[in-house]
Amino acid sequence: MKTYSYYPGCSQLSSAEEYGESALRVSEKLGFRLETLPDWNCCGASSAHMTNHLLALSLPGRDLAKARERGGDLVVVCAACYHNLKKAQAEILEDPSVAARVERIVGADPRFEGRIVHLLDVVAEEVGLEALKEKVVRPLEGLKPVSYYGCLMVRPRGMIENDDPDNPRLMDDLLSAMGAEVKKWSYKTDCCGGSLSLTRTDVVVKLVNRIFEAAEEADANCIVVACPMCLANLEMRQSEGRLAFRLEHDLPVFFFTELMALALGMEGPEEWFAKHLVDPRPLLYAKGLA
Amino acid sequence: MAEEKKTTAKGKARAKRVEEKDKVKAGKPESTGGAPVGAVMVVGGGVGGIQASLELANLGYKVYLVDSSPSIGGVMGMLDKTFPTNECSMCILSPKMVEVASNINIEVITLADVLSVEGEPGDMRVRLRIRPRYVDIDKCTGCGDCTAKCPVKIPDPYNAGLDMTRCIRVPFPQAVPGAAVIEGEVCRYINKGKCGNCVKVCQAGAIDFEQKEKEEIYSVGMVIASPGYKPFDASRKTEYGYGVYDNVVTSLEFERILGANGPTQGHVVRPSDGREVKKLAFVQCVGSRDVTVGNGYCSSVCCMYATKQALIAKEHLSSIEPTIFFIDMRAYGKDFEKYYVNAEAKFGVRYVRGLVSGIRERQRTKNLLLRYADEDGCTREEEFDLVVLSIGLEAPCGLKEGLGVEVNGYGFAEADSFLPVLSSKPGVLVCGAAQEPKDIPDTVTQATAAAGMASQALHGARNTLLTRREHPPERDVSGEEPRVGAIICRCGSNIGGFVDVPAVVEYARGLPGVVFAEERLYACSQDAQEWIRQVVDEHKLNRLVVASCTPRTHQPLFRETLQSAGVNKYLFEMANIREHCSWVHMKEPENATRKAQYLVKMAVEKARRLEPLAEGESEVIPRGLVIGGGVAGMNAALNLARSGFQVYLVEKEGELGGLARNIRFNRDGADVQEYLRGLVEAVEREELITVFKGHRVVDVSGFVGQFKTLVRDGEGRETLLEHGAVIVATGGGQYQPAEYRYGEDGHVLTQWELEERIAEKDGSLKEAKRVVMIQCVGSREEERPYCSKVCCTEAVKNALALKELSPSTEVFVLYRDIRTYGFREDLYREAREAGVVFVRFDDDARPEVREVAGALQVRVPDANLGNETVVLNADLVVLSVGVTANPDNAELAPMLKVPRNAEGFFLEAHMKLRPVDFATDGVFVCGLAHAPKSIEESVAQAAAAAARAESVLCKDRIVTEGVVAVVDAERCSGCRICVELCPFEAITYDADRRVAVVNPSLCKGCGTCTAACTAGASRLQGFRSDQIFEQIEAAASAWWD
Amino acid sequence: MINALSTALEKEVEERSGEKPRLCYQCGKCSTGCLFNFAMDILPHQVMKLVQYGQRERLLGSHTIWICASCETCTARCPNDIDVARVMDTLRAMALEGGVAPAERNIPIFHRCFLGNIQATGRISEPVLMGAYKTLSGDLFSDIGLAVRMLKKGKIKLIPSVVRGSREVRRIFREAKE
Amino acid sequence: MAEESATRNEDDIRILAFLCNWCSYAGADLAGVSRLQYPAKVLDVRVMCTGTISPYFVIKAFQEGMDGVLIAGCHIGDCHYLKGNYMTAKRFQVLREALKFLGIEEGRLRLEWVSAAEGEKYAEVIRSFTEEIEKLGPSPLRRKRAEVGA
Ligand SMILES: Cc1cc2nc3c(=O)[nH]c(=O)nc-3n(C[C@H](O)[C@H](O)[C@H](O)COP(=O)(O)OP(=O)(O)OC[C@H]3O[C@@H](n4cnc5c(N)ncnc54)[C@H](O)[C@@H]3O)c2cc1C
Ligand SMILES: Cc1cc2nc3c(=O)[nH]c(=O)nc-3n(C[C@H](O)[C@H](O)[C@H](O)COP(=O)(O)OP(=O)(O)OC[C@H]3O[C@@H](n4cnc5c(N)ncnc54)[C@H](O)[C@@H]3O)c2cc1C
Ligand code: SF4
Ligand code: SF4
Ligand code: SF4
Ligand code: SF4
Ligand code: SF4
Ligand code: SF4
Ligand code: SF4
Ligand code: SF4
Repeated sequence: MKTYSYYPGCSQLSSAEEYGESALRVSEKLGFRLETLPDWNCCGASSAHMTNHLLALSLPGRDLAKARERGGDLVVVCAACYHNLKKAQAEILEDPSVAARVERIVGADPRFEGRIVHLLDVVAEEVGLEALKEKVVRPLEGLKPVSYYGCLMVRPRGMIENDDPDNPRLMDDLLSAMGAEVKKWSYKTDCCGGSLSLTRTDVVVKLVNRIFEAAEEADANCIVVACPMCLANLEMRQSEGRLAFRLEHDLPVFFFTELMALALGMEGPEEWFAKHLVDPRPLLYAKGLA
Repeated sequence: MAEEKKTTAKGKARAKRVEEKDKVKAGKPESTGGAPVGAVMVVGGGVGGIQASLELANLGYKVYLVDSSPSIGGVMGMLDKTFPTNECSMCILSPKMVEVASNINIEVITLADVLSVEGEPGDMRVRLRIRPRYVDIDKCTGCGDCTAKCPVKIPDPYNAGLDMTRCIRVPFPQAVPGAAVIEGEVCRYINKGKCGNCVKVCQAGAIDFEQKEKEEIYSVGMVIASPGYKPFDASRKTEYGYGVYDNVVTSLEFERILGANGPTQGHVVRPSDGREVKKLAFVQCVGSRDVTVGNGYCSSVCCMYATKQALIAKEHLSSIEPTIFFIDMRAYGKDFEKYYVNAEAKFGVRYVRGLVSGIRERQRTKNLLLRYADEDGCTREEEFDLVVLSIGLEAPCGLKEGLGVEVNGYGFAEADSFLPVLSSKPGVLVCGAAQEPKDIPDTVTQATAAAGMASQALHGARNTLLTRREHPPERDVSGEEPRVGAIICRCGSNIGGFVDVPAVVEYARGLPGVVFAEERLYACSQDAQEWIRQVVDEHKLNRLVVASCTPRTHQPLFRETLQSAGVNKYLFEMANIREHCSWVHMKEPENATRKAQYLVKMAVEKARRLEPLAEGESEVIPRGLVIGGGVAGMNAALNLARSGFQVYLVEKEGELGGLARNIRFNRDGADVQEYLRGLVEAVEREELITVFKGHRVVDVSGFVGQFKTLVRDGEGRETLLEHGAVIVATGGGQYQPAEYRYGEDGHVLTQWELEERIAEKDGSLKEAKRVVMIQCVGSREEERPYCSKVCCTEAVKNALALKELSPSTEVFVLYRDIRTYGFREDLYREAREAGVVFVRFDDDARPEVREVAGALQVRVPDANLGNETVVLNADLVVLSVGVTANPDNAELAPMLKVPRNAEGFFLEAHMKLRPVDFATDGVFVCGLAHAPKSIEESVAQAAAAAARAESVLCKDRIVTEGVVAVVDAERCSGCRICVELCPFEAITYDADRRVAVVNPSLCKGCGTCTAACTAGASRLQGFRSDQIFEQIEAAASAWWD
Repeated sequence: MINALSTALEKEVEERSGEKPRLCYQCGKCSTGCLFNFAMDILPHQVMKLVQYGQRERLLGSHTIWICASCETCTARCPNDIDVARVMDTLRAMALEGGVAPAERNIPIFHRCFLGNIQATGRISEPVLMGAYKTLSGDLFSDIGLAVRMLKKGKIKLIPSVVRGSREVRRIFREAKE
Repeated sequence: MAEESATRNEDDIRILAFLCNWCSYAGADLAGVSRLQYPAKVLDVRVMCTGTISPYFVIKAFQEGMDGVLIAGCHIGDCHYLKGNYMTAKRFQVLREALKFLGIEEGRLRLEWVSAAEGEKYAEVIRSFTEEIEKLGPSPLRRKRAEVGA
């Protein structure tokens, strides 16, 4: 079984436990293994680079050094981690003086030369959409999702390798392959304001609300994400938006891995769904999917 | 088996033909020893290549015009209208294409790529790969029957892929060659051996699946590269959702949407649902001025074409509300600024400064959401029905690989910094957008210049490879009853959209003498000319009336067609139902239709009374006169001399050089003074040039081929010069500022004054801690409502030079728009990189220069900071003063019988297609006399003017118009009034016969004598009184009908 | 009115960020694309301009630098390839270092808590982060309902996960301070 | 005929314009190219130069029932043929006098200088001339013609 180094990210251990779990289990089901990087640390999220650039290189630097030791590619599931690790990697590999500085700070060689890939890409590469289609036992009929990548996964320029940075299609294709009726919309890569969620809730509520309005206009009945921060922020802030902006109803938000597990007929989804702040089960019951 | 045999037999026949052809092509006659080959290959058949080819053929060379696509025409052939005159693009290009097609000295080679170019100027060998067309051009009539039956649909490249055509098709109605082409990759027969429908339906037997790719070598004297440009691929700017959102289109697609011959017949509707567009947005600089896609340069044309498209869209549908999102409005060319200002003030085009960051789509309506900052800096989100991306121009393929010329970092041809048609490779000239993004007039100018430069190298072989065209013998129509054919042109929707064309046709059919009347979509297209010849023949027509556009542009084409049908070309009359009717009565279609009918009636009545006329010939004095010894004038003179002609160069000052004497270095850093010295020296050394310094022109008489010009020096001594052509290069001046304390404070300078100090490495500059430059001084104002074009680049150039001299000097440039078009944008970026600070101010909130405590202080409201005042204490204030017209032009214009525009610059014959000609034959213009422009543009234009003059001087004789006066000896009373009146001294009195006699080569056909002749003996051919009386009667009676 | 211009700030920003705000030609793409612009007092393109004008106090004391959420939309869209977000990062760092009173009170506190959390345990633990933030910001009551819901759903893990090498992480923090 | 609509009536005025090829005809072209709108009551005759325009042309036009005649040429000094327009200007005065004998009001004949660059001016001339003739109404000669039933 092909094995990848895996960087879970902080949320997967707590608020987004269901994401971490489904990611691991779905991978296994699809025939590859994610092996958690030993003793990884937080990538620093936005706070690091927002205030101290060197820190923003060194925190991921330590993780990169570990990945280097392990060799192979590194799989990430959180868009923020993905962004930070990839940016740090690029800067380290590009500028030898930066690499040297980080090496000094971290005390290990951070020049990780393998690929840093998001689980989405791994699924597409390892399994392929056609093969996935065949593995589906419970087509996601009745689900009308819009896919949401958030801002960090596609930035900076050139971050996304084989997809359109402003209209990425991979998640759409994946969901379509599993039988969902994916809706077109233009908000896939809009920022949801996650990093200000606690501090300027007023600002964030407006942004989140925009996203939900757009999803409704697109006739979607759920949003699918590939990032724990996005999910947390979208779930946390949409109810407030609903009050403030008189939206009709809450839209459930899924991790793409949860829906994969569902479509592949695996155990576990029910339990994960129960953890969502916006309970997706009524929708799934209505569509006969749970 | 049988088939195979046929194949080989056919194959052999072709091989033989190729060989024979090769012999002709490898046609450097051995006997002439080292003499150059009198043929030129032009690579790229856009408007640039077409122009160069026509000029070259006219100058006496055989031309091979090569295009990689199946038809010539380039991008201009896809455009609907052209700025800044909004003329129909196809209408002005098509006649040229027709001319190419009918010129036997131009061989069009399509579907061909250049593999290599070798040799020396005068003796070049070009290897071409010619792809199969699968249709025999000589047999195909362009009927289109095959297209109707072809099962394979492909997106129509001519319509920018907006709709579908078939695998076999004629590229577009006006295509040259007007033959079908098969897309080999998708044809069913070629790929699967099935179908062959086209073979079955083609009555002409034109389909030829045997054609194979082949390589051929051509021997020519020079090569002109004009492969144009590639439109930027908009899907690379992913934030705009091109290819994702249905209602985001490129400007080229929108051009087709506007086109009457386009996929929507000119209706401005949305691709998603065919709904009429109301809110229309343009996003500028898509793929230009953008280092992230590798295109740091400005594409030069998109600001203007967006303005044009907005105007045309509004013209099609007045309810449309166009908005243009832009950074700097680059309206720098002749009359562009007025075009832009009018678009905003008079036609309600909304301009919003600032680009939109991205585009979002509303799912239900497919409307598009654009966020922008309004005037108060507040962000707004607005919905639009359609968004047009103003895509930039990218370098074409084949410059480096095939043609072997050096290219710059962007892939455009590297060029000489004083004469940009010279490429890095001797023997290969370059013109048009392939050298730098540019508009049609500049392309045409460069193409003409390139033709002139080619001729300079090859003039020893002029006429050696030329074939002369024989027209069929003229049918004798005297004694025949008039049989008039009337052709009513729709001009796409230009006429057809406002005039009920079928009703006009019907009306024409009822007119006396009319035996044939039909309408055409484009009467001037190549296939229409063929058709006209047919109907003339079929219906034994002996008079032709075309009701279409203005005879000023199209009469020559139709006359030529008539002549080639064996009918005297003066048996032709035009009714102008476009400029004088459909376009000026757009809101009253019924009246327009009626007026069109009356105009047709007038034309028919006149045509019935037309008679065949004979043309005269006159000799050409093979000498040129150039007025003005600036950079433009000297170059023009030198070019003419180097092509072997004697030149008089008249300069009013005691010294040659003109304004360029004030310019020290150009934007490339090249030393202008050194260049100028070299130029003056070359002029003075050149034996064929006679310089008249300190002379002015006091009188000009004569006509093309035979001018007489009187020049006078300061002491009143006069010299009479006789010459065949005139080039006006009288230049311009510098605006004398009275604003911003200029003249009051010694620290306020003009750019020239600063440049001088920079060049002299003036020590005081290093002490200047802060220099503030102010743009648009004296330009873009009420009295001078034009952009001076050179001052933005000049300021940036000098700012950079200052920074180089003393990096610690702070330089601020206060501007309205930075107009560093083309590669000048690189200079602008370099200046920013070097730390020059650019501060934008609004038109109505100008900077102020004050004196505060003995020091200069500039206060400028920064438009990007909501007009917050920025206070700059300055050690030097530098004014970027504009270009003014030469006041002498007023006195020269009437002498030369040429017009000026409102600002006092000379007005060319046609902005797009005849940028260096005047309507008066034999008189040409270049340099600042025409409009503000940089040195290299002046030099290119000078080369173009010289080429045009050469085309007059290289002929032994000039055919004169048939429209001349004749005096009916029977009637002439011998009063001699006409003799006195004729302004051209064309009438003499024959004392023996006691009658007045007209010399047809002197007569210009003004008709002054005819109006004055008391006996009615003098008549102007083609405008005889009886003919005009018929027109008057027709006009009046039409109304009475 | 902008009076005392200086080019010093531009230089400092460039040295620290590697970005050149002076390349900006004020196309406005950064500002029109910024989803947070409604909450900003100085728009991103104006930030570029004011950096050129050397308006240090105005910038370091602005709301903008804190409101900016580092989404990098501006950066992705800038035709001059200026990493606008990075300039924002730099200005924030300069404000922190320069001890300029931040116009946004809570945002810097949040960042401090966040990084403090990592410094302590190597990873983020939401209850620790939230607790610290709420205490320091004094914003005790908002989101209480949310927290309760999250606890109920088992979304908040009360026992934080700790990196074994947390000492290494602390070292990184020390060293990265320069 | 279908297009025989209500807009057409006996009081409609008609104007004949003589335009010189080099300036005014080109100016009219420019008006077209610029899409300037003016009333459709003018039919034009292209002549090479206003100098060609014999007084008979003008008289003939009025005799045939035109209500107004416009002569437009290059500005004085700009004539393609040097002084054709100058001749016209001189001739024009005489012509106007002559027309009075025929009972034609002065205002019905107009002379204008319109250059190739003056599309705007051309349109304006047509607008104002049309207005003026509309005020004057059908020409007396036309009325006379109608009376005799020509
Ligand atoms: C949307 C749009 C609107 C515009 N509107 C205007 C306007 O209103 N007014 C104006 O003045 N300008 C306008 N322009 C600019 C105008 O198109 C150019 O100035 C003009 O077409 C340049 O002519 P060209 O002959 O240099 O190149 P092109 O028109 O590009 O012609 C090049 C020709 O060369 C051929 N070719 C290319 N590569 C090769 C090769 N390697 N070998 C052989 N042949 C080759 C091509 O097939 C083509 O036929 C517009 C441009 C665009 C995109
Ligand atoms: C303020 C200003 C700044 C400029 N800056 C730049 C720049 O930075 N870079 C750049 O590339 N270009 C610049 N230019 C443009 C540049 O000067 C011209 O393109 C170039 O000099 C070519 O001019 P010309 O030969 O057409 O006219 P001129 O240089 O004006 O030459 C005309 C000549 O004709 C003579 N002449 C005039 N009338 C008569 C007459 N009636 N009879 C006989 N002789 C006559 C004059 O004496 C003069 O010698 C600038 C122009 C101006 C006005
Ligand atoms: S190939 Fe034949 S059928 Fe097709 S257009 Fe030519 S002549 Fe007509
Ligand atoms: S043979 Fe090819 S070109 Fe001809 S009709 Fe069939 S598909 Fe079309
Ligand atoms: S500024 Fe230059 S590149 Fe941008 S739209 Fe205008 S002409 Fe095109
Ligand atoms: S009116 Fe007819 S002839 Fe004239 S340009 Fe248009 S299509 Fe050609
Ligand atoms: S400074 Fe000169 S070139 Fe620039 S916009 Fe003004 S007039 Fe035009
Ligand atoms: S038409 Fe008469 S007046 Fe005019 S140039 Fe000819 S002969 Fe002379
Ligand atoms: S990074 Fe900051 S300034 Fe840039 S778009 Fe995002 S929030 Fe706005
Ligand atoms: S996008 Fe870049 S160039 Fe445009 S205003 Fe912003 S920083 Fe300046």
